[in-house]
Amino acid sequence: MNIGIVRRQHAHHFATADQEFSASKLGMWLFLVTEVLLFGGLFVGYAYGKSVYPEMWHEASKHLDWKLGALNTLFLITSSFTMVMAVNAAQRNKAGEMNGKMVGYLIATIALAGCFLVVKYFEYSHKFHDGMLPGIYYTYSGVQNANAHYFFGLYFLMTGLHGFHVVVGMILLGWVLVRATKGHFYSEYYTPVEVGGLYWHLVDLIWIYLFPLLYLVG
Amino acid sequence: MDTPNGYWMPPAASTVAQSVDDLYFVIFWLCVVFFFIVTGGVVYFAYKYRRKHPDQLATQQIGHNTLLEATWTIIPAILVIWIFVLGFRVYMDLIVAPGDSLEYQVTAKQWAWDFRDPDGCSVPGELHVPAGRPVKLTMRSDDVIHSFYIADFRVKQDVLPGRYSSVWFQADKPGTHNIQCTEYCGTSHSNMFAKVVVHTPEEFANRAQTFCKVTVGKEHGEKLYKNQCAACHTIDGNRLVGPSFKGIWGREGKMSDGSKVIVDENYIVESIRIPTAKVVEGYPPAMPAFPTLTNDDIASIIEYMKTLK
Amino acid sequence: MSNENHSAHSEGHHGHFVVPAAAYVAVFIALLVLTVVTVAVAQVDLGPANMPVAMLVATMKASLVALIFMQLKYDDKLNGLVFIFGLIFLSLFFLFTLLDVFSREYIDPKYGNRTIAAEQLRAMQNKAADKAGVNTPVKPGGYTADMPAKDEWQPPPPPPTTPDAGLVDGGAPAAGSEPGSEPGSVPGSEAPAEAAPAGSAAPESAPR
Amino acid sequence: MNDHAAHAHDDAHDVPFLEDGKGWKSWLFTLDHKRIGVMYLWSVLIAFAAGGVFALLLRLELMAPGKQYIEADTYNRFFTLHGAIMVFLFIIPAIPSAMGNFVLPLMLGAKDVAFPRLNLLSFWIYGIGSIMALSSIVFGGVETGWTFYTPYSTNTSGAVVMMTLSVFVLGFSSILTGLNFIVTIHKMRAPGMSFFRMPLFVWATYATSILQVMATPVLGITLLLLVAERTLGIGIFDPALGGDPVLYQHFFWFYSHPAVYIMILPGMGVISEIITVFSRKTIFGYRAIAYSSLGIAIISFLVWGHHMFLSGQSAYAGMVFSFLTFLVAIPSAIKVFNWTATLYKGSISFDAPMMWTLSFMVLFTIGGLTGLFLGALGVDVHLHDTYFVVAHFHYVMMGGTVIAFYAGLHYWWPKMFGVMYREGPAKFSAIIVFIGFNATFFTQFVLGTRGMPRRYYNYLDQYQPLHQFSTFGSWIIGLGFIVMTVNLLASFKQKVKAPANPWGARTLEWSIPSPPITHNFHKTPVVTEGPYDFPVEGQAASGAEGKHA
Repeated sequence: MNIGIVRRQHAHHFATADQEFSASKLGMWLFLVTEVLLFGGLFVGYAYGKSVYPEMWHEASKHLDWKLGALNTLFLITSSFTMVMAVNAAQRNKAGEMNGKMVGYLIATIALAGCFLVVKYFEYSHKFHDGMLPGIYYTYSGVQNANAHYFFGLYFLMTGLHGFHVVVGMILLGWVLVRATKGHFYSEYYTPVEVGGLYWHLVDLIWIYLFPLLYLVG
Repeated sequence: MDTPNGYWMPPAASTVAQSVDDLYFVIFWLCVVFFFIVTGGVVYFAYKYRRKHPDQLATQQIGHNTLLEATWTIIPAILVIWIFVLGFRVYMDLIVAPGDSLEYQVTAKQWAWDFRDPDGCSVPGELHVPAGRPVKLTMRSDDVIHSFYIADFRVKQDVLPGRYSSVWFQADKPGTHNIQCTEYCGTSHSNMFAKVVVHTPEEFANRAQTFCKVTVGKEHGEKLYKNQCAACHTIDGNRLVGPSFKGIWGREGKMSDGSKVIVDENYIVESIRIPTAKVVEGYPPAMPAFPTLTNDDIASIIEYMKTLK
Repeated sequence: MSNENHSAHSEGHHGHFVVPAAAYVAVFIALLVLTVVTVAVAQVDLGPANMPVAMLVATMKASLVALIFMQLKYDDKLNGLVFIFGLIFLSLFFLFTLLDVFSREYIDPKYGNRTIAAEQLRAMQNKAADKAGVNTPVKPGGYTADMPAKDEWQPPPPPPTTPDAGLVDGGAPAAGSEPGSEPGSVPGSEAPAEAAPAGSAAPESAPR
Repeated sequence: MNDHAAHAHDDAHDVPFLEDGKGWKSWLFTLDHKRIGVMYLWSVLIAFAAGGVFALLLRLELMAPGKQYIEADTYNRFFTLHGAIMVFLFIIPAIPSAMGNFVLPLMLGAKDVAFPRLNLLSFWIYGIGSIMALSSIVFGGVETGWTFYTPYSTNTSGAVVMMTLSVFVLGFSSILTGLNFIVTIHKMRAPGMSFFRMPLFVWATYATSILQVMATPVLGITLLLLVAERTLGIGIFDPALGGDPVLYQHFFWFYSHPAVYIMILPGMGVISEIITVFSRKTIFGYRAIAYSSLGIAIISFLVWGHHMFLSGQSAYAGMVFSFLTFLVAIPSAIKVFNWTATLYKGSISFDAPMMWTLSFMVLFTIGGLTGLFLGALGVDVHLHDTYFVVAHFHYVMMGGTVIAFYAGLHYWWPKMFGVMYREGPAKFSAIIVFIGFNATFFTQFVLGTRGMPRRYYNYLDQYQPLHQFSTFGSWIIGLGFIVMTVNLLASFKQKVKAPANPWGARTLEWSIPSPPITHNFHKTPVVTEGPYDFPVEGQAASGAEGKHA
């Protein structure tokens, strides 16, 4: 569907389009660092919990279904790949000939994110049903060691905050998709796709660490 | 009270206090020197190079001087490392207790201290220690973080719930010193006063006959009131956290569940043992339990209440 | 500090570096393989080496994503520097917090944080379980008997009775009445009358 | 990206930014960094007034032990509000957001900050956060202190969740401002302005932005965990549920120590600007000051444990933190020495900004030096959580940042509003504040060493005379600030037109009319020399005066 492209003039307070592009990327990288530090706080909480309650930590992490975690990892890695292919398509989209590919890859990325959330829904509903809930709502009696609610508290915080960021990512990429269908992105101007991609890769990056820490090594 | 140790410091009443004060004054005089270097420099330059006529320009544009900059980087660096070493050495004396120190148990709870000496003698609100012997306090909190602070001994240590922390001191001369709480712990954080009383070894030896003896009576009751109850209940009629004890004995009170109760022995014992059993109307059920109060203690409190008209 | 002084109003160079798609496919496959490796390694219990190995593989995957997918390799060095500084400050947070956690009983072994505190926590957890109306049977985690409840308080053994050298200088040592050697004249463990009803709810200083 | 393409050409829009649009819509939806800076300025001044009123109420209560006119509970709420308002609503946004927003693009020769809409969003988030913070008073008030230490903050009644969420929102505003400034400084400098030709205020703002971006997210996660602790009973910080209160303190102070450098670094930047202009002399040790700003920014992440020497943190960690704390003292000392050396052989005039700056020099020196007492382990045991600490951080935060903020306000006031204020009252208020400040807080050093704990509503009788003297001092400070505020506001009525460069400064913002036009520069300036190249007596002024249009 070659609907051509819509040319764009860079913002007036920037001297050149390139200056605007590199400014946006630096701005995004700074935002990604704040996300890394935000999740970093939770990882320090994890490190504290694991060092003070090692046996409980190991036993409680056994109750997480690592197969679903692995499936989610595959979803996110694939969606990272499709995202990066979308950016590549945008870069090579001289006059709208790559629009179709770009839109296709974006749709794939959002769809995979949806699958990730569906799998997460199953995991959470299973835990809600068993009572493996954080803090004072913890009524599960399977874990022998005391304070298992500490582990599940952190589990829900980490995966919940990550899930929230996946939802925000889907909304962000949905907005990029809408503009892509209108032909806004071409080889001269594809910043939103690139910036959206950076955000999405970071969400994947955080899951790459969450998965082994919570599901495998525990 | 002993004489303060100079203008700045309270009396130095423990063995380690003098070394803390000496370190304080080392840093103090160092700071005075640097303060006069900077302020003197600013005032002198400001006066000497003040602008006499409106379009007067600077006489020389000096951008930097590597030697000068190097000196005022290295010298402060050396001085602060030296202060660190001094501080480290004094800190070591402050935290490592000698082996033969008497072991006391301290419990902090919202707005009162509870001391128990090695033989189980516990005087409400008063820590009785022998002079000339190191004393180590093992402290624990029942609810929130408090902080045990004796200014005259220069010792302080936060008291954490769910964990033990310890502090030690050795007082040389008999005397009485204030204990205060220095970590914010709620409404009556500033009323959490207690006393440490240092006795001569002889006085301390037969403490069983003197202050450790628990005689049921209104004096003991009053001491208990001051230490355990005063933080929430006043005796002059106006409300603090709980109802006032003024004229409490025999008074009829309306409970939160609407029932009416005459204040008698049973009501007092029950209110102390199970505080939330009967709550006076209009007051929050915020009274903690007092498991350490013995029956004699409660009897003494009741005696004291009878005297409150 | 890279200070690129771009000339005013010159047309920005167009050709942002376009990474060949083949590189992306290669990285994608590498990531899949590494995921399989992570999962496989996790099945084998390597004891203490579990965590470092898992973290090593995760870091390899993360650096692949960051360098190629996020184009840090081809990008302005500044973006990479920003990311590195973020990781440095995060590692400082880890380093000093764990330094504190692992060295708590370094100075004061007798009243170390771990042993007594664990028992103390056990008691607190019982109270918390009641407070929260949660019926988890809190089994003592393999430690010695529970901490004695506050009521049956046994004072620790009296200090050694050797005559104490550190008496007030000049003062005669107390006539043999070493506090420790006091026979039972001091009310030993006056057992307070009936203990507060067992398992009374934790002194709730204020309703949560 | 930007739908402002309509008035892209500059000349058609030479209207000063204050007149460029009327009505509140033109203010609330502006993308002009100068208007956003002015809006921040009025908000932070109102916050300062509110915080100041609570301070005076506290001091009034402490006139004598026991109840003077408020209950203990109310007193605790007052000191929590005094702390929270002053820290989160005034001192963190004051110099970076209010002055930084206005002055930074001008100093860089840029038309605006890198992301104007993000800049406006930061202001809105700051507004929402402030409203939430003040509304927490209505929903039951917070009496945990601005530090929200657990387990007290998780077990007490009151609107702690509302206050923590408002601080979380305010943190976002701080992150977005820092992010905006870092990109602006890297990407939008005027041609010819290399990193070492930037004014030192830009260096200080750069270091502050690094701290804002790198430290504030950890405050965000700390507050989220606190809210989760109160609502779900997660149990990370509550010992009754297996958590550890000292872990909360690690989380909190990992942000809050860099935060105190977020507060002081911009103040140092302002002082570097003013001390050079009013002694007509180039700064002494430009690179030393620039590098020490970055040095402070980096080292500030290593020292947070000195807030926790006695809090149950291990003695081993305490020693490591004490050593590193002494390292962070050195860059600050270098800066003070460099400022003093800048005065040498200058031509010093005592206008209002210079009076405030000299008062800064004395007070900040005392504040910095008293930090050595608290850094040394042995003495900190006696001084921790006493009035010595209260005096120390007031000397550094109020004697340092607040007085530097008002020095900067008097320095850039003509540029911001195009009107001059009267010199007399401005100088008079500087002296009054200096005297009142020392009367209030030097006595608190003595209170602290004598063992008076902080956050005390009732205290032992022996401390009463000093407390009374300190309360008298606080009234003098209040008087001083009232005189200053009235004098500044009166300048709007007097309408004395301010010239483009009243102080003879050499940085770019003084080369354009005051108040500046909306697009700042007719033609992007080309920078050919450093920011502090003042001529020398007897030598022809270096280069033509109008080196940049």
